[in-house]
Amino acid sequence: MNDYTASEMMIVAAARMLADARVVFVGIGLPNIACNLAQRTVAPRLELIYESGVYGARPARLPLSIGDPCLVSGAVGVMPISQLLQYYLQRGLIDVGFLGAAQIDRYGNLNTTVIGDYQQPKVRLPGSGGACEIALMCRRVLIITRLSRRTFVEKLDFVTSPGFLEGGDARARLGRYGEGPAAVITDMGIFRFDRITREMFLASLYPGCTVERVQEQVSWPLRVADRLGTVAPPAEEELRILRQELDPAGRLRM
Amino acid sequence: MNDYTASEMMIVAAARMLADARVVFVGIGLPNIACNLAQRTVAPRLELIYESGVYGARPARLPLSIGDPCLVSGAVGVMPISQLLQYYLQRGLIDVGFLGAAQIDRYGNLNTTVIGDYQQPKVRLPGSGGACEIALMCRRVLIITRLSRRTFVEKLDFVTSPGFLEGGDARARLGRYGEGPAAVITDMGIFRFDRITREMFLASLYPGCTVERVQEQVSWPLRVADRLGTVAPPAEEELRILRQELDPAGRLRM
Amino acid sequence: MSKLTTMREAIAALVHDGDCVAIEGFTHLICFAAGHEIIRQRKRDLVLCRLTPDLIYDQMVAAGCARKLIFSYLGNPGVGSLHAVRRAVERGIPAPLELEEYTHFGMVARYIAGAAGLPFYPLHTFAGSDLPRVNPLIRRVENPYGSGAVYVVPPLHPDVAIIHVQRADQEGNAQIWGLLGVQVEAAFAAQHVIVVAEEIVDEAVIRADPNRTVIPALIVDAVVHEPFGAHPSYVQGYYDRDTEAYIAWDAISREPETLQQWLDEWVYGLSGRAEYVEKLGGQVWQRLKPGDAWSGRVNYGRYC
Amino acid sequence: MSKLTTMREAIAALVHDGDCVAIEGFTHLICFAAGHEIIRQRKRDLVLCRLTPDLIYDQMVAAGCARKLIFSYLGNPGVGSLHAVRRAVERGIPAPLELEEYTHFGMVARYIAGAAGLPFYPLHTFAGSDLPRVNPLIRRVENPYGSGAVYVVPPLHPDVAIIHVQRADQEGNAQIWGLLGVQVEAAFAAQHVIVVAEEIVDEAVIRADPNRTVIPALIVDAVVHEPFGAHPSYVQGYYDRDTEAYIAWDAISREPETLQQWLDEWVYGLSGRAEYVEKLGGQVWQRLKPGDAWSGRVNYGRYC
Repeated sequence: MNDYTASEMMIVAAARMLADARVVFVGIGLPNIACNLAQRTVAPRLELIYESGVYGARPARLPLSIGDPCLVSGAVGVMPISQLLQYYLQRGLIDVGFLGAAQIDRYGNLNTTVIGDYQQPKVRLPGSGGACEIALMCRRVLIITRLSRRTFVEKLDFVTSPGFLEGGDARARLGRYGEGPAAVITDMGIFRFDRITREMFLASLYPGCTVERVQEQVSWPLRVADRLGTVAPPAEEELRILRQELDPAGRLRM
Repeated sequence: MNDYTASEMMIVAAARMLADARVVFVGIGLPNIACNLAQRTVAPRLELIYESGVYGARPARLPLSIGDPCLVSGAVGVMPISQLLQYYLQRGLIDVGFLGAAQIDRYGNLNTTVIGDYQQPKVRLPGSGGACEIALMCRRVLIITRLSRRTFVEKLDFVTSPGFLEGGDARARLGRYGEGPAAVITDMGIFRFDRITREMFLASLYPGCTVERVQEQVSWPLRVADRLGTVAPPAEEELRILRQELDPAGRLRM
Repeated sequence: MSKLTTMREAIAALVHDGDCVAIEGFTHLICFAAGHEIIRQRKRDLVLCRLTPDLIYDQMVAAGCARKLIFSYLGNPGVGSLHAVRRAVERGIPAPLELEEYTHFGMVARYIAGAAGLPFYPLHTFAGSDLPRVNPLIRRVENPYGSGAVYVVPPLHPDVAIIHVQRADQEGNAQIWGLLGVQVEAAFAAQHVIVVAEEIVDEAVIRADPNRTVIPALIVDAVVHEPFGAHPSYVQGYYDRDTEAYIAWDAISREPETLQQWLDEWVYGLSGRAEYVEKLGGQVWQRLKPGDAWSGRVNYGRYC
Repeated sequence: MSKLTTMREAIAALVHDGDCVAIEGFTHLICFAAGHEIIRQRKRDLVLCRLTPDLIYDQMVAAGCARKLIFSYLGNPGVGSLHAVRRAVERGIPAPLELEEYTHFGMVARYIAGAAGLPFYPLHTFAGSDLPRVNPLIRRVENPYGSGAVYVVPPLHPDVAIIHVQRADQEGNAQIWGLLGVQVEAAFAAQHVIVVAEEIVDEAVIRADPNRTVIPALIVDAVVHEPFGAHPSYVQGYYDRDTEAYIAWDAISREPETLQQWLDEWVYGLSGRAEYVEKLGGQVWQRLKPGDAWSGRVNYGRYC
């Protein structure tokens, strides 16, 4: 059962989390392939929505960009971005949003804007795009990112997309937004968030991974679930769909 | 030259006022036929826009309603009403709007809402529809209505669509709206508005009409231009288009 | 998953006494079939919203279904008054009718705010008119970028919006051409949506032209296949507006008695739209049938 | 009245040093041909606005055309960084570049406010993020219907918007299918509009399907017929996105020298898009040609 990569495990773990979702706001890359896998396994009625203005896409190939023409042909609907952001996302119709990040803190806040000072950046990152509104307005958010001390930091250089802010009821006090991050799916295991403190804790590990190896990649003292779960490895059918149907070139699985 | 009706003269007078207009917001009835006449005479490039969501209509028949299907087939564009009201009208792209009224005062304010008290109406009229925003947002407004003391009143029972309010710079103080009423086209002559006081004055008479007969139909002491003009009667070509092309059944000309 | 059902079942399941109901459509695509079914099921105390209440709300008011209108134009377009509504407003017959009044733009803005999940929507109309004086929901907010205030209206969230369309699949993905009115905004603003379609088509027809889709199945609760369901309103490309019926309504509705006779004959006396279509007769449908004017096709391209 | 002109004339007449320019299009319909002509005409001190600056603004920044970006996502979609923009922002090479930053929704809202003639537009994003701290144009207004405030952004009014479309008539009535992005909002928000079309069609083609019209001649100043003008972006149904070119740009743009060589070869060294198309060669166009996927037709009906 060792014939899968860490990326494949991440994708499979992400796909399984969509079992009860009806509409998912899809990002490009890992989220896109995870959503397509979910459609073919746990969530056959899952509808894919892309911030480019596409609802109910059925891409015939793996798109490189969020606005690829393959997302349009055969979709249920195509609309101005203004309509998608207002009538679907801000109206609260989207169940799940996927986000990645260059930096994440223990409360699931995300930075995709700058490393260093905003006015004198060391590294200028892309910025929000739609991430800030996805983080706020989807009913729940799944964060997908590889573990690394550079990513899992004590303090963000910039809050692009709010998670639970400083924890506790800080997010709830923002107003009527979505529930915030539900999980962080990494290449070693899955984090969830404490219902009271809103701090993330390691909830389950992938086969062969250990708490110690996870802690090495996280800048703060890690909290671990009392009963740490183990994620089932990818099933043969999951791998078959991934490798043969979704990413035959292996662009995202490696 | 007496072979035309007062309505025909009104329509012809209204059409001639569109000579320099590019886009006109068309109401149903007399304005509609006037705009169509203008397109065929003084303003061949005139574009007709209807609040139902149609831009650049070329109706093949005289529509009874502002949302008739003949306005759609062959139009340049059809859009949600929200787009038309925001991106065309509120953005300031419409040169001329036509309005009628149940009551009008000397400053060109219009009432189409109630006769009597608003809460206990004697006659409940249709209300604004799009009239209030047309009155405010078109660059200039042409009012078309028959003379009558019941219509030309000292004081409106309700201000549905603002003209020059209480006169002077009252309208200008509202903010960046259109210039307000440019003329009132009646069945006996045409009123314009004083540049300073903003009170309407009789600017020109149709052939055969007199100041005295106009005054009989107006509730306030009429002001008359120093040099009262005379409107040329309908030309043969104008009448031909009206009678043969636009309103062969004579629904609006009588 | 198919949401196909009958008009009777859709109205029974989704329209409740006291609900706020929007049967939208600007001249085009007004679902008279749904209004008549609401009358037949004797729904009461409805708050009816529409830009232009039109004949359908005149009939529903006369039948005693409504306690309030939220609207912007109260007339029989091109003809004259809505006599039943006027009787209710001016003389309380059959019962008083509360009015909440805007301009068209004000109503559109209320639907946009509802569809967009906004607490208010800004617009430049109302200035200088008496409407804000009689409608306390029309308010102002300061412009944080300069001097002066802007008018705003609050969101409108109908309990149910009824949207007539040319075609939909059985899940409720729906396409419209011709006048679009405020249907998209009303549907997204509402808590529940009933789609009524002239034709039920395969999902592949929808997916072949995604830019024409105006309402996604996501927000649709029920789909009703009801050909000719918009008469005497019209469906672009399917049947013309029956202006004779609009003109005739003026005489029918001037007296409560003739109006009630009409309701008995054309609403209570019929089981549903199919009987109405048959009763109206082939000559009328022949008169209302337009000629053809086909759009071209466009190429979306296959990308694989 | 025909507004047909060449790209060279349109840019010379309508884009001036210091202007605020929007070459819009979300992935789809990005008019690289216009951007290249702006580079060739050595326009300076432009304020460039776009949700996603993409390769075209990376090239314009490298060529020294821009003093400022107004944007929401600064990347090579699916590939990585915009290296020229990063050099300007991080190290002032070739010159410092001012940034005015929003989220996608924030940019969309700025265009809507501009198109609608509103002094601000309300939206629920930004809460809890650091963006309002670094962008003083993101403000709040109180909700007059309840407690709490709502974020707002001010209108954006580009001096000129450049909109690439599948087809337009010679007056500028334009139709798009596939992704619509923010093109309608950007065009109505702008003071001037250049429509660039893959095909110039007779007005009758537009009028045969009025629901597809997104931009009316009314707001269009110039119409340019420029086939393949969006490459390496794409035009739905006409040619595919050239992902190889997007990936290749990453290496080309990492060093100022290789980037300048590319500009010399592909922009300064060519007279316009026709030469670019020829130089790119038939094999590339063959690779990018999609299969057919035709929409159906709909019947608008003849009413006379």
